[in-house]
Amino acid sequence: MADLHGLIYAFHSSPALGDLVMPRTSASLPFCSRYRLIDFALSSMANAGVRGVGVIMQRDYQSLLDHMGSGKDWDLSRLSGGLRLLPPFGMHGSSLGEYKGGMEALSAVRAYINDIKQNYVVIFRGDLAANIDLKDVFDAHLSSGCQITAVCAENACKGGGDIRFIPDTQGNSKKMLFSNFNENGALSTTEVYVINKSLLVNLVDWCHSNGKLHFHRDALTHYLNEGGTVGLYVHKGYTARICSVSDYYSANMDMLKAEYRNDLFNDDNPIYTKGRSSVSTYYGEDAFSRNSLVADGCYIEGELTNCVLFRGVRVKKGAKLKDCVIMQDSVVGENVSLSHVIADKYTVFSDGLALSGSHVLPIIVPKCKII
Amino acid sequence: MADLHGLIYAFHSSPALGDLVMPRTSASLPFCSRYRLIDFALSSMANAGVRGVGVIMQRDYQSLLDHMGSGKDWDLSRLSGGLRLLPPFGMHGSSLGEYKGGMEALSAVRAYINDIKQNYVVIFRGDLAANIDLKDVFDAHLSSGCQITAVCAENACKGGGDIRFIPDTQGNSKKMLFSNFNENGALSTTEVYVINKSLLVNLVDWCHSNGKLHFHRDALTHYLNEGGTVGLYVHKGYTARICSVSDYYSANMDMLKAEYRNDLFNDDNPIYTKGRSSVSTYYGEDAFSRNSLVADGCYIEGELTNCVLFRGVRVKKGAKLKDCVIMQDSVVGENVSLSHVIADKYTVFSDGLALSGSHVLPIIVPKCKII
Amino acid sequence: MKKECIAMLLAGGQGSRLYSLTSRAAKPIMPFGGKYRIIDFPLSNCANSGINVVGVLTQYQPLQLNSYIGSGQPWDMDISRGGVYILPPYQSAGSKGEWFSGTANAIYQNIAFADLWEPEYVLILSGDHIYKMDYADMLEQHKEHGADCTIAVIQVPLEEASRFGIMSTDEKGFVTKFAEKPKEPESDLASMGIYIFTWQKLKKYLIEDEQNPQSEKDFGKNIIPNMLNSGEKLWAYSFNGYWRDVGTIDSLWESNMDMLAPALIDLYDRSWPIRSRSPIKPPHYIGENAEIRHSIVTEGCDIRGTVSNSVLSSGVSVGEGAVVNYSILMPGCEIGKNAIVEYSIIGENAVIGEGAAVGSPPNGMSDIKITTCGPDSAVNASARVEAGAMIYSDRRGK
Amino acid sequence: MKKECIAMLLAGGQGSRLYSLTSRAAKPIMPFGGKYRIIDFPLSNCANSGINVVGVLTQYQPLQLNSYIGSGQPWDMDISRGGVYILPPYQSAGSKGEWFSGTANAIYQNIAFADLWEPEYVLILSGDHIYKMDYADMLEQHKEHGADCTIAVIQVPLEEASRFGIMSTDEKGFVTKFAEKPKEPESDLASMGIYIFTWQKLKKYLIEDEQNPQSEKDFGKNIIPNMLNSGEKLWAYSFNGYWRDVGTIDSLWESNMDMLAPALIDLYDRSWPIRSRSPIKPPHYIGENAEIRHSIVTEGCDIRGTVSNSVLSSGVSVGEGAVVNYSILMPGCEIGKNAIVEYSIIGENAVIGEGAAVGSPPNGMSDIKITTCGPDSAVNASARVEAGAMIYSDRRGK
Repeated sequence: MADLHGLIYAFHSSPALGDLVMPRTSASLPFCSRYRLIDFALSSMANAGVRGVGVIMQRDYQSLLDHMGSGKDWDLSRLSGGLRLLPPFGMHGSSLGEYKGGMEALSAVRAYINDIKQNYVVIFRGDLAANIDLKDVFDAHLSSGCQITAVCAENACKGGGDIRFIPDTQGNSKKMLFSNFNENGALSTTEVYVINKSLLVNLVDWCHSNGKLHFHRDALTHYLNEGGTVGLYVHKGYTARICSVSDYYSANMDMLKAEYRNDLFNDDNPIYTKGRSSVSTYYGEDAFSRNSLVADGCYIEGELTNCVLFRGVRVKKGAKLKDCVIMQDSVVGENVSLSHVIADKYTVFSDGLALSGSHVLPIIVPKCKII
Repeated sequence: MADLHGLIYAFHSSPALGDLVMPRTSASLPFCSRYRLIDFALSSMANAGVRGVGVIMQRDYQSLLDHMGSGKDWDLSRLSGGLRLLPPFGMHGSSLGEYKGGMEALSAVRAYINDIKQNYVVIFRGDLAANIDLKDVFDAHLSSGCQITAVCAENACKGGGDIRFIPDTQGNSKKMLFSNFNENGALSTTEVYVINKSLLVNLVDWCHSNGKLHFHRDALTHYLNEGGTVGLYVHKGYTARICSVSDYYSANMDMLKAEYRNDLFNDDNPIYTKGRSSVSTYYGEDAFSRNSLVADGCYIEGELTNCVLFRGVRVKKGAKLKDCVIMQDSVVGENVSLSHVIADKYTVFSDGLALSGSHVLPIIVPKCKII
Repeated sequence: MKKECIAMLLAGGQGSRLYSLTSRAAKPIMPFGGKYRIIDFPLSNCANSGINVVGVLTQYQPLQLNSYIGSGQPWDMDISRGGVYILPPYQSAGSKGEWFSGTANAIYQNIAFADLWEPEYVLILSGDHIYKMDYADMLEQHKEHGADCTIAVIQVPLEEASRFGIMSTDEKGFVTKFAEKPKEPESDLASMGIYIFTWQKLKKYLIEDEQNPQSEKDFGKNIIPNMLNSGEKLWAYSFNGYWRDVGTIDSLWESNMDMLAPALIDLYDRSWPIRSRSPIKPPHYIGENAEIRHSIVTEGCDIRGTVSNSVLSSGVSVGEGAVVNYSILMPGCEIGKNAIVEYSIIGENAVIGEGAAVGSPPNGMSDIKITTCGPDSAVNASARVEAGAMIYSDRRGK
Repeated sequence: MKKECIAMLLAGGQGSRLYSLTSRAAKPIMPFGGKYRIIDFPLSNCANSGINVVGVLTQYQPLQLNSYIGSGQPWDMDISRGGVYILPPYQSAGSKGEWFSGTANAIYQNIAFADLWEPEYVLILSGDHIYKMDYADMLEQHKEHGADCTIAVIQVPLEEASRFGIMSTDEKGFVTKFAEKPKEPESDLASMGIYIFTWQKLKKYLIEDEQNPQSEKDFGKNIIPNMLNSGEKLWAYSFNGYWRDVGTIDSLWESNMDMLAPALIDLYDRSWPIRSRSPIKPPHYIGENAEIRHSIVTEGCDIRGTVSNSVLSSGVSVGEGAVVNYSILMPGCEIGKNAIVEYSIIGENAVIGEGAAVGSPPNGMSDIKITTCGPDSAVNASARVEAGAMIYSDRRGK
């Protein structure tokens, strides 16, 4: 049981994700055959012994509610602490639109933050696909003596922002960069932070009383200006932030590589997700499958090459799928030919249909569409 | 498993409940030492074998979320169906204020209603304290052949509205009264209804397209005007609707009478509530208690007469409480004297304080107040 | 807490005819059909039939069974007024405790458990059958015909009838005669080992049977014949669907192969889900050079070789160049590169070394010899395991 | 799934020195202190100490224990990587099964369970002690002193020392001598029956002890002396808080009475909650003419008479005019109108008829004779039950 409390930003729907976030937030995007993006934040926290987690939500969170339930699948259904869903309270009429920045979101749940019993807080973006050893990060935070530690990615976080820190000789930082102008040795932040609770409360209050809304631009800048130091922790594993269709597509395709897949999904720090009872996948007499990831409950009579299939997908005879991501319970009819297609849940492709996108511009078929 | 789906109105905070509904909705009001009002709706449904329940919420629902969790305490945490919390979806900006009527609330969750697999729906107010045998109501509904059945109270529902039905010779009704003008044999409705799903969908759509917001005034009137018949079921047990401070106070005091208490809380149809692990209640050497209801976890060294105490209340030496309702974890200091007081959660009464209200106007001490 | 009907599931035996495969855990939690354990079938049938009290009687290596069933959540049975209860043998005041000595004795020793629920009817199930059945329908018939006992029956080929308990019925459908494994069967109606009893009646016969020192305390050999001789009403409930006993190596292999023919038993039917407890595994991966055809594959598998006509449980790996054909690979087993596995059952976490050859195809379908490797067993690289051989667990110390 | 330390709780015995009170269920689930069962104390201590794997070894009437523990949810142990496991005796391949024949044998038979968690340390607990202890602190000392075994000890009055296992220690605190119930105790340090062992070490001694046909397979009589004789390092962990063994009628009564003195053991302390599974009951009601003083009362009680110096579990009713004094009323028992119950323990669901008199006050405090009525027992109206009598369960058929 770590002296660490979790907060997850799950209110954001990145506009560049288009139709994929029409029925949901980025954090509840289905990923890699059977997960949702938020599973990475929840599992990283659970694996580090974090027992209390608040999930900051705002709108369109029905799919998140359904996915997380009581938190039992992450062992976060506890008698004290556990998983708490944090819709905006006491904000009657003040902010109807989406939170404009991290600090606005934190301000909206100020009362919750105040009641946190742990002395440290880890903040995690719900749209980050990374299996981060937060126990190790926390140890580094404690030994650095800094009041805040940034988890940086060794290579720039795929699909990530440009915010970087320039390390000093101790490996800490007093300088943050917003542009991607090249500066030697600067480290990209994954925007996962461990922060002393007292500092967090101070920053929330300072931003609130100064009308500041953003975490980096306002709060962190203020902290650094006041002479603060940011500890830097380098996460070496696979890291992808999912902000656009292209991020989403390439991260799914990355999972076809054993190296990346084994890094995200390993037995020592498993990624948990909501259980769904289903049958195994059946491959028919004429099925053919190459370099593909397939969840349980599929029924495959056609051909798959470089595909990611979610649960309960049916691929009928003669269908040929190449470089596709097909979400839960979709049906691909006979002799359908698809390449570079992302199909959302419950999509139906009628017999004989042919669709072909490109790696740069995959075709998105919205949820429940029958085409 | 009944072919019956539950819907609970839990969005309402009755203004006449004043400070009691400041931090919560009426449905989450603590009642009778260890319950919340919504426990009656949830338990009545669970006891009738209802396996899917939607709870319509709007604002200030954090205390409801905490209370219900995954629904496990009512055996409503199920793999399919189970408890679903229904905040307003897809209503961006359309209605910031509280729903103005039942039909507006139902319209807001129209998509959910559409997906209900059962052919019948029971609608239950979250602020009703009544243990209703919904299995019996459902049987009556099926045998009457009516498309909607109203559960009426034998005596006018305490604290209830004035809406009544005039029964015909078959015991059904084609006439609804809105005034409390005396009409022989008219039966007050508890506003619990069993309704065919198809009719419900029709009424929701009709109201939506005609801009009508209210269940009785608009939907039921329309149904009756079109020649519809309402089945009437008479519930004989204790029934109280909690719409005002006076309703709330007198319903708690009613629980001191074995007759009412045994009617609401019986082993055949138990009322379930959220579990809280606590120690037994301790009565000290000089404690004195008469005609009182006390939950677990209290520590009583003073005197109680005609009181309802919630969990974890501490009554110190020399304190004298008469005709009081004291909610969870409040502390009554030494030699405090209270009569006709309703103390919300975590209230602290300092040593020696004296407060005296009256039966008609009990004094309310808001949550977390130290006086 | 009153329940109209509760189920008692006999999960007691080791399943010794499965030899090495059950050396570490009881038969009911034997992996089956990729995703499942055998006990998932009766448990899911109960849940789907609205029966939510199930007592599981066991005395053989209960630890894994216990962990597998847990709170009953995967079968939607983690409810406060019911659930799945593991019932081991126990001691009571003035008794040193007794192991279950027969199917009827097992129920006899748990009369107190059943009485807790004040049931009118008790459904007796066993943990080694694969089938989908609506017990609610069977109960309806039991009540409708005022039976004291209802026995589910299925038609079997007459030439196989002598392996079963065989029933003769009158024109209405009441049982007139019952013969356990008759040499010359008079009918082709076989008992499926699924009974509904009116509880008070069963209790009486159980108590009487205990007094008889000659009795084997068995439902088929004692209780049913006694009831029939005493003139009780026994109804035969006809079942037409898929039903297999998986008590032997051959039947276990065959019924797994049946799962490759969805026409026999539809596991994809969402109106009658067979539920199971799933381990936490990523999706399965089919490699660049893999081939997979007419097979069942489960999450966590990593397939680099050629797999056909086979059933793969979760977490199985098949190396490059390996060939798996007509085989059953249980959870976590590893098939090394270029190994060949044919007509075999490979137990949990077993390891087949690179280039090894396990089993071989039959000369004609009547001569199939199934090769088995027990859980945690190991076959050395390049070794050859003959068709029909049986490798016991020997690799790991646990 | 690796865990640094797991707990094994010995809940095996009937608790025969509690006579009629344990005729229906094992001692660990004996109601205690109003809201609790005895086993709530070690389970809550485990949860509060961060130990989340607990094996409960039992072979006596496990059904109620099983239902009580359920998924472990009330103690926050319904987690997927850990939890509370009931461990009954079982059969395994080639073994007909064996009942636990001693405390050490019970652990021996469950070595496989412990090994599942690859623990470095194993905490051995028993199910009949009332106390609050931070096992994490004890484990810290075990590690700090590089001990092979750490035994929790408490000072007892020297005149009572011969009832306990008595330890002598050197100046550092290592155990130099251990005597089980010595006639002439050399020290006042008594073993509390709570041990932490380095698992590999314990395993070795358990396996050796099994080979010895003379051994009673007991921790106090065999394992601890053997380790001491072999020169292993045994550390004595000193405990100063409240600790009572509730293995006899007298000690059960006394320790319940202790709960009326919150200075002895603070159950209202929210930093170390003792959790329990609560039945679904409305608040307790104190009637118009009731009197209640210096007592513990639980939800579901209905008190119309006079109650003092007593401990009432949930769902107890006390009729008008009845007097209850210095007594323990277990869940669901009914005290009829005008009955008098003094210095008694009334078992679950027992019924004391109107005007009956059960027990009586002692002549001086040294002469207390506790009267007991077993679960489901009945005392007729106006009957007189003498001080020290023991009424067995005879009322109901179940």
